Amino acid sequence: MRTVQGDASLRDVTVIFDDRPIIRGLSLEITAGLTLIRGPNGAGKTTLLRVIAGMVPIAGGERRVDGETLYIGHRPMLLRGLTARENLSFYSRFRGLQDAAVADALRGWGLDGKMDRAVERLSAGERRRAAMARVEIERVPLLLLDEPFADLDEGGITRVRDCILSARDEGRTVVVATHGHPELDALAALRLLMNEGVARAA
Amino acid sequence: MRTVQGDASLRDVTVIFDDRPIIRGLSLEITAGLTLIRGPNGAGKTTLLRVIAGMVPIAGGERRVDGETLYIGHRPMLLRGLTARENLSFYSRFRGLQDAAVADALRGWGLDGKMDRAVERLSAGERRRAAMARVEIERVPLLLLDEPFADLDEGGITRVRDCILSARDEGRTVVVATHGHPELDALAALRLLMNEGVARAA
Amino acid sequence: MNRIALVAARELRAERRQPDGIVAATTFIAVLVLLESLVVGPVIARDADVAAALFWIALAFATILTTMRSFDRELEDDALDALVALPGGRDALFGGKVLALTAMLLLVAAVGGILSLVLLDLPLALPIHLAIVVLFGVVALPPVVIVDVILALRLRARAALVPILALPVLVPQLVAATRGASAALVGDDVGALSWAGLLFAFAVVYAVLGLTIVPAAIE
Amino acid sequence: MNRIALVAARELRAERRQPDGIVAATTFIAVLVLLESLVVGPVIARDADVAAALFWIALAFATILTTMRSFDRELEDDALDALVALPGGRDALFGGKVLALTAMLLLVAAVGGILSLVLLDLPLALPIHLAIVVLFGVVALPPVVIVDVILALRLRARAALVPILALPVLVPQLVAATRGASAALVGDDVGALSWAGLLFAFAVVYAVLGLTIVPAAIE
Amino acid sequence: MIETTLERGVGLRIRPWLGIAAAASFVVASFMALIWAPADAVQGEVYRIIYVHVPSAWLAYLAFVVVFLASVGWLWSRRPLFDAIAVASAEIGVLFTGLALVAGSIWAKPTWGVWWTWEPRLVTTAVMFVMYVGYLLLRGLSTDFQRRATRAAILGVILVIDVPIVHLSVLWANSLHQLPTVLRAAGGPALDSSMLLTLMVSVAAFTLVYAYFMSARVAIELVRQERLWIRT
Ligand code: HEM
Ligand SMILES: Nc1ncnc2c1ncn2[C@@H]1O[C@H](COP(=O)(O)OP(=O)(O)OP(=O)(O)O)[C@@H](O)[C@H]1O
Ligand SMILES: Nc1ncnc2c1ncn2[C@@H]1O[C@H](COP(=O)(O)OP(=O)(O)OP(=O)(O)O)[C@@H](O)[C@H]1O
Ligand SMILES: [Mg+2]
Ligand SMILES: [Mg+2]
Repeated sequence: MRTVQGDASLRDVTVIFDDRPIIRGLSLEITAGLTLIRGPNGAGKTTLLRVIAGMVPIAGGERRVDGETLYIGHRPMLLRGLTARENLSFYSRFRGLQDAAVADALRGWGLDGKMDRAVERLSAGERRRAAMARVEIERVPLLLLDEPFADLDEGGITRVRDCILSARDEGRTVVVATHGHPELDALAALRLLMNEGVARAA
Repeated sequence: MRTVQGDASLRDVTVIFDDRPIIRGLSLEITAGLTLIRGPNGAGKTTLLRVIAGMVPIAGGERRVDGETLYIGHRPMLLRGLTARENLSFYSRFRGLQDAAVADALRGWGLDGKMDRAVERLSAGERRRAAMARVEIERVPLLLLDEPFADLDEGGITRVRDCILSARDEGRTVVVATHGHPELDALAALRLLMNEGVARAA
Repeated sequence: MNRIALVAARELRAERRQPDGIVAATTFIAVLVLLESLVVGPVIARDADVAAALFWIALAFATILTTMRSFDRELEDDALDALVALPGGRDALFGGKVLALTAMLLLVAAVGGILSLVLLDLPLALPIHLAIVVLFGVVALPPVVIVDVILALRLRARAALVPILALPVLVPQLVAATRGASAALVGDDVGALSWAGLLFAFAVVYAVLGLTIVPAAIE
Repeated sequence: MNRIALVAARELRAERRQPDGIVAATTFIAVLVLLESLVVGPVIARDADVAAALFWIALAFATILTTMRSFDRELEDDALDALVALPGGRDALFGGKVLALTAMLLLVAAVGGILSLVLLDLPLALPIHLAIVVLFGVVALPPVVIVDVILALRLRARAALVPILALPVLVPQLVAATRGASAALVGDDVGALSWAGLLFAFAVVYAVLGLTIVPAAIE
Repeated sequence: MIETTLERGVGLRIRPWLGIAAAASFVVASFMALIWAPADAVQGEVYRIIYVHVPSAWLAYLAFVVVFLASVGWLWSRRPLFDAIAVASAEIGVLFTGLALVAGSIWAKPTWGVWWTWEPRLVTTAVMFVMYVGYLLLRGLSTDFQRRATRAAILGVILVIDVPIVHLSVLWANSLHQLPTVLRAAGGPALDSSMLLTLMVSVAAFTLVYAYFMSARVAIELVRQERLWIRT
């Protein structure tokens, strides 16, 4: 076991859904830089990210996270009925930031002219772009991204990659779970291979 | 304009959402084999597939489709509360088929031991697998697949590709909208590039 | 016909797994009866007219709640789209939902009715007649409500629209059902049967209308 | 505090865009009052006790409906998860929802109350007292219901569980509110004020309980 | 888990003795209630139901207060033992509430002429019953341990408010039901002394039964928890 002090650490964490163990005695130190989580469907990647984000009650073990986290899941996590701009303003003001940066960031993600439309009236990729813009607006030290490339076109994928890499270069901690994008492997400080709720470094 | 009689054809179709044209005077002939729809986020790919499936009221133009269609969208389209097996049995019995093939197909898609769990308790990739199993069970002549590779691991992606290609080889018509997977380009009979609601062959 | 049965079976199965609609509706009625007798005072609540009226109002709301719940479940993950895109899916949808919801509501009405009778200690002169009135009264509710839910599908504020659309249309039925039930309670057999006949006519008219014109409205 | 205000503002904005909860609740009450006077007969319905009781029952159900709707909207696309994952999100959630829903229900109660007064042609001896009773009666409703909705969050059959959990807890409040309102209607000023005081006490107790222990239950 | 095993071991050692004590006191209480205590001056023999009715109502109170304390314990420390105590006590409390309701109804028929009537004490008791049935439903519908325990604990804390309400309900408004005769604020119990003694013995017997049920039910729950823990 490494003793490096990380931004987030799990010690012997177990998660049980429906009396079935989904994460089994998992220990993990995550430090600044890029951490990649890989593994087949149903391995427990999403559950692991949610554990780190503190969104799943853990049945055993310990979780320690320093600083604020931003988790973006399979779904866009935007409130229907509100526009993309309103959703993001809310998040940034909730973190005590100004919401001046919101419109610019959304424009940067290609939502010019669409940011004042209710999010359920955007296309799947547009919704994902709006969600990803949070990374630039909320600027938290620990990013947890679940399949961030989904639904995006070529340009969107490049933008997400750049966004991940620049967050890493700023010294933030980025944890990404994704199936594709082998080009990230070389850039990752830590690669975890999950299977049936157990993770090993790869 | 080609005059080949296709399985599906659109003539000068226009779709309007919220007083904004989403598809603009689009004409299209789709024949047996693989048709690929490409284009940036928000181009109208999903809307086009839904038009062909007859799920969107068209503001102008004509739509003609021979035979049954199967549309699988961004979302899995499985009823929550029911298990994967129950959902798929319903669909196949509704089409007048036996539901004997359901369990085998689900097993083939890697859902052994999970097919009797309510679909909302599956992982994203497992849900996608359950949805894609419909292609093998319902065996309709016209398949409309929107981003069928999403959320899937390596094995799942290969399986979807094989599934698309074998459907094509059986003479079924397969229309796929996807951002990635350039290897499909060479295999497609028709490649459409959409942008802002207009399509052109590429 | 077979397809309608399939849709109905699917609905009932989903409901059995997550008995949202049916349990909520039953609780709704039971609590309404309880609170009613508690706050209104047993003397007034025990009046056959009042008891019957409250029962049917509660049942109308229960129908609306259960139907909206049923369609909300379909809208999650776009399951309704898959059904509509099936060949014959549009046509089977209305019939299947009517069948399933009627079955569920009959159960709710039976439980709610027995609760009202017992808790309010109502006189019951003509049990068979009452059963017939309740049967036809219940059968007459779902077609109207389902049509309205389908018309308001996916609209913003649909939760608001459905009661506004449905309740005015239901008023004649509710009045007929109330009159019929209280006639059965107090022993007026001719009255009870003629109101039941009227309710049956309502049910047939709305069901036929629904089966013919609704498929066009579904997307 | 500021965060609570942000959550409340977001809720009210979403509600203004898709006025599901508020319009549904208002319709619900209005229709109930209408049907009530229609089927129950105006003479009984005009009785201060009966009218007050029905008003509060309707308002309790309206609270349950609106709250469930509010959380259902949050559950779509996992928006609630995003809120809960924010620093301080869990703590702000309860307070923000209470504020927003109270504001909405005050509107609903005002409309419903005025409708009841006008349509049922009720005597109104002490308008200010009535307003105070309604104010505190409404303020006492959301904390309880929101706690129960949070406890049942994401469970199967939550639509069934919430009324079962909430209504028994609400009974004392509903009785107090009914007594208070009918006291104000018939002109018993001491009665009205003491019931209002009791309602206020309920509101404070539940709000404090909610703010302290509920955050633990949100996931 | 060492802790759990320890708790279970202690439970195992005491439980047989509890069982014996409960059974013995029950025999004594039955004798006193049915034979030794005199008939009531006004009601005659029917009144003897009091020896079931009142203890079960009081034990229900006790059970729900225990649920409350265990719930606070869970929220405070997250020790699974507290959750086990909470379920056990809630189930037994529902049982006793049901018993008090049934015994009350049986008593009501000859004395008031009806099985049930709308009256504060009766209604609040029924409401208490429904509340804790709801508590058990919530537990039954939750599928994983941590969430279930936390949610149930919060409900357990809130619902206890109804206990004083049931107790005080007779003082509100015109009540048909007996006003407090034993647990009175002013002065001692207003009851014949041999009746009072019999009542106290029945209460003691019911308490031992409660304790016995608790130890058995908690043990079952701990085994269940342990099995779940081992499988992880
Ligand atoms: C279904 C009907 C009834 C219910 C639900 C009911 C409920 C209760 C409850 C909850 C208590 C405990 C009160 C406390 O100490 O806080 C109680 C006590 C008592 N009940 Fe009943 N009761 C019912 C019928 C009756 C009847 C018919 C009688 C006799 C006429 C009766 C006589 C008593 C007496 C004497 C006590 C003891 C009061 C005291 O010493 O504080 N109950 N009942
Ligand atoms: N709500 C739930 N209840 C019960 N089991 C669940 C639930 N959600 C997920 N699971 C199960 O937990 C396991 C891990 O799920 P998870 O979503 O973490 O997988 P994943 O690695 O993210 O998969 P994917 O690549 O498909 O997104 C799967 O076997 C899944 O079936
Ligand atoms: N319900 C709706 N109401 C109004 N506009 C909509 C609605 N759904 C989509 N749009 C708009 O229609 C356009 C086309 O959307 P569509 O979903 O067809 O795009 P797409 O090509 O599938 O995009 P993606 O690659 O992101 O999935 C987009 O600009 C989108 O904002
Ligand atoms: Mg996942
Ligand atoms: Mg799309």
